[in-house]
Amino acid sequence: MSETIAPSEALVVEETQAPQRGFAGQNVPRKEDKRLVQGEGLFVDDIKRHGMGYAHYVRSPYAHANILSIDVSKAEALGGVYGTLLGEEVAALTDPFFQISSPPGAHVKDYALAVGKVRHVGEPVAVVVAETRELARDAADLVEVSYEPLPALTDARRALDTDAPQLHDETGGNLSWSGLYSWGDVDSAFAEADRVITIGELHFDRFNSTPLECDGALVEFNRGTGQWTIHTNNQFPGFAAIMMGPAMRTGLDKLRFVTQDIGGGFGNKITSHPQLVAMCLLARKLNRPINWTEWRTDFHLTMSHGNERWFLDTQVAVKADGTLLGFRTKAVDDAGAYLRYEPLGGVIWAQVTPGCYRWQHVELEFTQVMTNKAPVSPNRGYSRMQHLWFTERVIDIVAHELELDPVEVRKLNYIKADEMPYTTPNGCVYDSGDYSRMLDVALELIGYDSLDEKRKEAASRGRLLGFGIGSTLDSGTNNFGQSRLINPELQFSGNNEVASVKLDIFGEVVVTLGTTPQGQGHETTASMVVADILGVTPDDVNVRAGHDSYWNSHAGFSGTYASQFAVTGLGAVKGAADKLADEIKRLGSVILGCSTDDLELAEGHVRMKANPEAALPLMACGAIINANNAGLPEDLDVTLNARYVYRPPFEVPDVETKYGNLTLTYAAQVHAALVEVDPETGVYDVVDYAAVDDCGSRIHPQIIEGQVMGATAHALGAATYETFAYDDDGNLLTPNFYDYHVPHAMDMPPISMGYVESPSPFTALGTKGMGEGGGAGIHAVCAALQDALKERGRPLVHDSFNPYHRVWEMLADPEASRKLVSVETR
Amino acid sequence: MLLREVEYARPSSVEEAIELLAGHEGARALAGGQTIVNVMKARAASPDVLVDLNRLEGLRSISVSGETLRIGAMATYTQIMASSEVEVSRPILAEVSAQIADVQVRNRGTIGGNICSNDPTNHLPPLLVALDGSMTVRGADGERSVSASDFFLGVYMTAVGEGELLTSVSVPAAANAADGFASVTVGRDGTCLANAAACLAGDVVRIALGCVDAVPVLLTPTSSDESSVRQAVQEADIDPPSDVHASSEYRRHLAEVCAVRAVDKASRRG
Amino acid sequence: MNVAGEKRFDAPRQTVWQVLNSPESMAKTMPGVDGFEVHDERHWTANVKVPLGLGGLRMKINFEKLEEREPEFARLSAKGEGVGAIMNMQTSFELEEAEGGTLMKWAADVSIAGPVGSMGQRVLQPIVNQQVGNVLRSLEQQVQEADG
Amino acid sequence: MEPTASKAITVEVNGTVYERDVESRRLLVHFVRDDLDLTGSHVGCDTGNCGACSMIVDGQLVKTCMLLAVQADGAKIETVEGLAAGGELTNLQQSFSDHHALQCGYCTPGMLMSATALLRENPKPSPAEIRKGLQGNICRCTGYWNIIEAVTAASGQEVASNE
Repeated sequence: MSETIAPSEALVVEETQAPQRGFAGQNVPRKEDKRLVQGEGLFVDDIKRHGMGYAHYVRSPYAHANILSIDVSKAEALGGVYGTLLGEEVAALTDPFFQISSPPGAHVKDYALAVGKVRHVGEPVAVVVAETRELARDAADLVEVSYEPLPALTDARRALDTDAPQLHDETGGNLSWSGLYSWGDVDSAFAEADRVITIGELHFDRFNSTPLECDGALVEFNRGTGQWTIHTNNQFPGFAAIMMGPAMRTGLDKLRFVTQDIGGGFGNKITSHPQLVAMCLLARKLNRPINWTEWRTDFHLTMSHGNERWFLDTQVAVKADGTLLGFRTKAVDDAGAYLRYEPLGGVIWAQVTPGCYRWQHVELEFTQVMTNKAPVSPNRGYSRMQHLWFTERVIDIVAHELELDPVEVRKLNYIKADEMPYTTPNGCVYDSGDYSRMLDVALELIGYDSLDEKRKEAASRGRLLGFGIGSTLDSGTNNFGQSRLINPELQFSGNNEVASVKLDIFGEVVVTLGTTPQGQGHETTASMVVADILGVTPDDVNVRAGHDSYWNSHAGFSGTYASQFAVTGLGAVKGAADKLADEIKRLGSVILGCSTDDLELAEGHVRMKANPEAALPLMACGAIINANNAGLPEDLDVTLNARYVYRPPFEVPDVETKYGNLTLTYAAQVHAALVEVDPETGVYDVVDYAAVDDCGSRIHPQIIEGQVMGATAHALGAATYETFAYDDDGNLLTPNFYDYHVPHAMDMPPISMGYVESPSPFTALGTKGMGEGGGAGIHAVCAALQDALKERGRPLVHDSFNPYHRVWEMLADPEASRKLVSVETR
Repeated sequence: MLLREVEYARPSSVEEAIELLAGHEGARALAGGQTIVNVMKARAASPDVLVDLNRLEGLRSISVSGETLRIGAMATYTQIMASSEVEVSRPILAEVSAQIADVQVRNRGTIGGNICSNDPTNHLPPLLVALDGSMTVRGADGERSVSASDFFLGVYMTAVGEGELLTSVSVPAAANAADGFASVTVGRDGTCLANAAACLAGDVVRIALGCVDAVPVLLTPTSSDESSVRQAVQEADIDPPSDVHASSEYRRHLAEVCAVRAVDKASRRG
Repeated sequence: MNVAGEKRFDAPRQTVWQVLNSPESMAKTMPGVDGFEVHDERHWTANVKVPLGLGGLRMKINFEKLEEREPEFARLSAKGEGVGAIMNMQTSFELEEAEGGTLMKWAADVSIAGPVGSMGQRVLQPIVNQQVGNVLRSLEQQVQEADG
Repeated sequence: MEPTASKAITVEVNGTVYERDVESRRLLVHFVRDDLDLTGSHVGCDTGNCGACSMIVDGQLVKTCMLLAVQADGAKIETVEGLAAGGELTNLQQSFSDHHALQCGYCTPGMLMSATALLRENPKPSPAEIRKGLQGNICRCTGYWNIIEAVTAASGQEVASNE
């Protein structure tokens, strides 16, 4: 194996314009770091309360079984045990969680604990609370559950067979949701085609981002007010609240969500509401604070697996020169045992329907089914990653089968910079970008010119070298109106985020956010934006760490998910800071006796542009309004406490034609990989990697580069090592980091980075949401492997996950995968 | 993460350790703990009593006497990597130890723990079989020596009986021995999918395959040329377990590749 | 996973049958049995501690005789709990008279339910093979004793 | 000595001596986090893979989820809380911030202890040596390169910078 030493130094930044934005655009030191490098962060499991009890779940060893009886008497008899919670109590005390889906998924009955039946290995069937962590587990081991095992359904492709095991009686079958998407004129595209490429089956594997901190909570119940305080690392409290409130038959203001530091989220910490409900019930029942620590194995067994998706009977209409006209495919999506955020994945993919390409005619039949596996939920790149992998795979299979150059096919079909803003066949508007230029930068970074020499050199060492590109999109700031394409009854649309900025009595600038950052440095970037507007420095701006729904700085869609902070979060911060700046000027105009137009905010003062000596320190402004306001004009409406709700411009998409703009911004990734395969074993290494990203104007380049590097590491892990694999009985075979191998320091290839900055015309700061990436690395590796193996019988890379043994199988029997593809010449 | 209740004792002499092991039902030795503690977290196998050997400095010594390199059972991988005795008398042991897991594990994990746990994916069992090592096992009624090829009885099963303690591991000292080790792992320094150790001494060829059976599989092909090594692996007719990382068939193939590569490394060293 | 095999006993079929169908003598063939309870002639429970180098693998195993045709065929199910996973085994044996002795054809299908991971997968097969070996060896002993 | 299910132990953590009764089964990381309330060190896995619980015990870097608290009786333990004496960040801590070697900060305490141990043994490690030295610590945010740069810079060496 080749030992990589260091990342190559190349970093290219090309800007279509480089506006001077004060602190914005600079690598200001992160406010979060000082506490985090000293072990002074406050993560959920660090929170202790007097007399708190430790919860431990009793989990199902079966993938599918009826629960015949549960006996907790031995557990409750054990010294130090405070009490238990069972499914039947949950069913009596709560209502099933609200379902997003239209029928049949709408009929799923999902509770905080299994009621009557378990549907995946690890599903919670009971909770035991005790004085210590160890005792809680001892007691959980004493709970006697008798099961009647049922056959397990583990293959989504079999879910709708008449003889398939049935998960939910209420849904009459395993279908959760299906929909036909058809845009343009697909038949004419095929009529016009010179070539039709048919691909029998492509599979996007099941994995997730496995944040290093698992889920958890410390829940307190206030008997007097009937209010719960939920310290948790849930990353979308707004969503958790609307799931929990109705189920618990309580008002949302009775559910106070508090978060400081979160140890990574990546979407995987959105759907912990069932566990949070269980802890709320226990805190009330046992009248004491309840700690819930989710352990690694628990997380792997139950939490937020990424959507596994099959693409069946794909047909692609192409001109002889490689011009892509359109495609047809049948997507079969495996939602797992319950619908916790699904079936939203059934529409989210449509944000990037054509990928980066200009084809106009698309037909996709989406079928989502339920299986005896862990429930899926958002995972970095949620649902778009699956679809983008599919479109990229299609491009490279087309090039492979028609003997065309993948670079040329991309350049021929990419949406052009001068076509931006570009409206996709389904009405989404790509705001800005230049994919061809990004590709050029990537090719330069990876030394594409010398590819042939590299191949020869590798061959001389008995290695097969392959080159691959992944060009993907990171669509950010959802229009929640897209949920109506799943269920027209839903009353969701648009999006929003809140921030407040106030000037305190001693002139302290205090910012509160509605977001729940998990390492994205919101305290830092928010302080930069505020500093630029108020004419102070980021050090002068105190951004409260974390989230507290009692700060009154959150809205229905508050949280940190779906690549939107740079748009919604900073949009809200800018709005609030502008409001405050305006109030300060209005106060200044009264005190300094001039018009607000004569005033500017600079160096911690509001001052006259013409005569900077005539200035009022912000401290004085704070003091006057808060403590020294006698004699101020009655009509001076100034509180120096500005709250702003940012609302992106969205319409409700058309439910009939499934047409409309689903997201506001489109960050782009064009990544390129070189792999070397050992033909004797199938073992391979990524030996060089180039990542070129465009997320519009960059507020904090270092943070953005960190997000790109992290997303790339996730993609490389998913391409080679990471899988949630199940056996035929529905046992998870990778329940821990021993079997679920994630990249370690020695596994990372050298990565060079490049940037193109195409400011978004649709956002106040020219920024685009980013951070999820589009899983470009998964595709780049797939394409590179296909290229490397070309001379060994031209096997087709048909899975997003290619561990060594799959590569070895492709080498040993290339024909097996060749069977999946055929080309019809018209 | 949360262990079942267990009793703990930290003897200050080997004799005391053996008394504790013999005197308590379900007592097990606690060496580095890098395997057993994790198994206890899973609450799968669980001893009733842990006899902590970590204060028995005598069991950590590494020495060369005449033709023999003797490594105390409690010598850590880190110690073995740094040992001048190992370097001059059987460097392959340091080389392979350096491939095990990570710094933290190498700082705690011991040669004794590695071979007594005998997880099929461990590095040292096949290596010691190939090197024709021998293990010194002590019980209430004295010491006995067990050759590596008789030591391993099954997964997590060795010749160390109830109330007995592995005290040291010996291998022939041979500075320029033609030894080689090859493996295919999940990620760099990750879990072995397959591994093989080879030792060439004159016309004697010893190859031990790991990961393919409950115990290392010893092969003694007539020659070290590739064809006879491959033939030896094929004739061994191994039936490796399948798991999520590799099918039985793939492991069988990798075993052959590793054997050839281990022999190749060995011959280039000799 | 499936394991199967044949074993020859130098004892009459009836003797082998009796041993195989007596919980007590079967108990003696199993490794580390430290408790045994017969509920009726079709159901019995054994508390075993499979001795492994790392410490005992504690399991409570419930046996149920599913089918029998004296003296040539029987089928049992065994369900072991207590290691954070559940071990299910279906085993059957056929006895044939074979020149002066008895030939036993046996088969077992073993599966584990729970978050076993590759540890379970990789380790299960060798452990089962190992334990089957032990059982057959001590079975022979039991048959000899019964045969006097 | 007879085996016991619990034991009174004395440990010195970051210079402070603590005496506590502890169950024999309690892992050192839980003892430090829950009994001593030093919550800087974290738990990220069940299997000794992630390294978030790494501490330096009697001068040696170990994963404290594979060590019983009773085994640490009489030991000198260093945790992340002990690095910045009097709030003054070490070069390494400052370098982690300068090079954006942390995002969520959950792996950071263990990562810092591993890097601290590495630099004590090898003051000028090469990038390859740093990767080997940090192999036992999983980070899911950064992709590692910024961490490798931070350690390189903290050791006073030229960094192949990404800026």
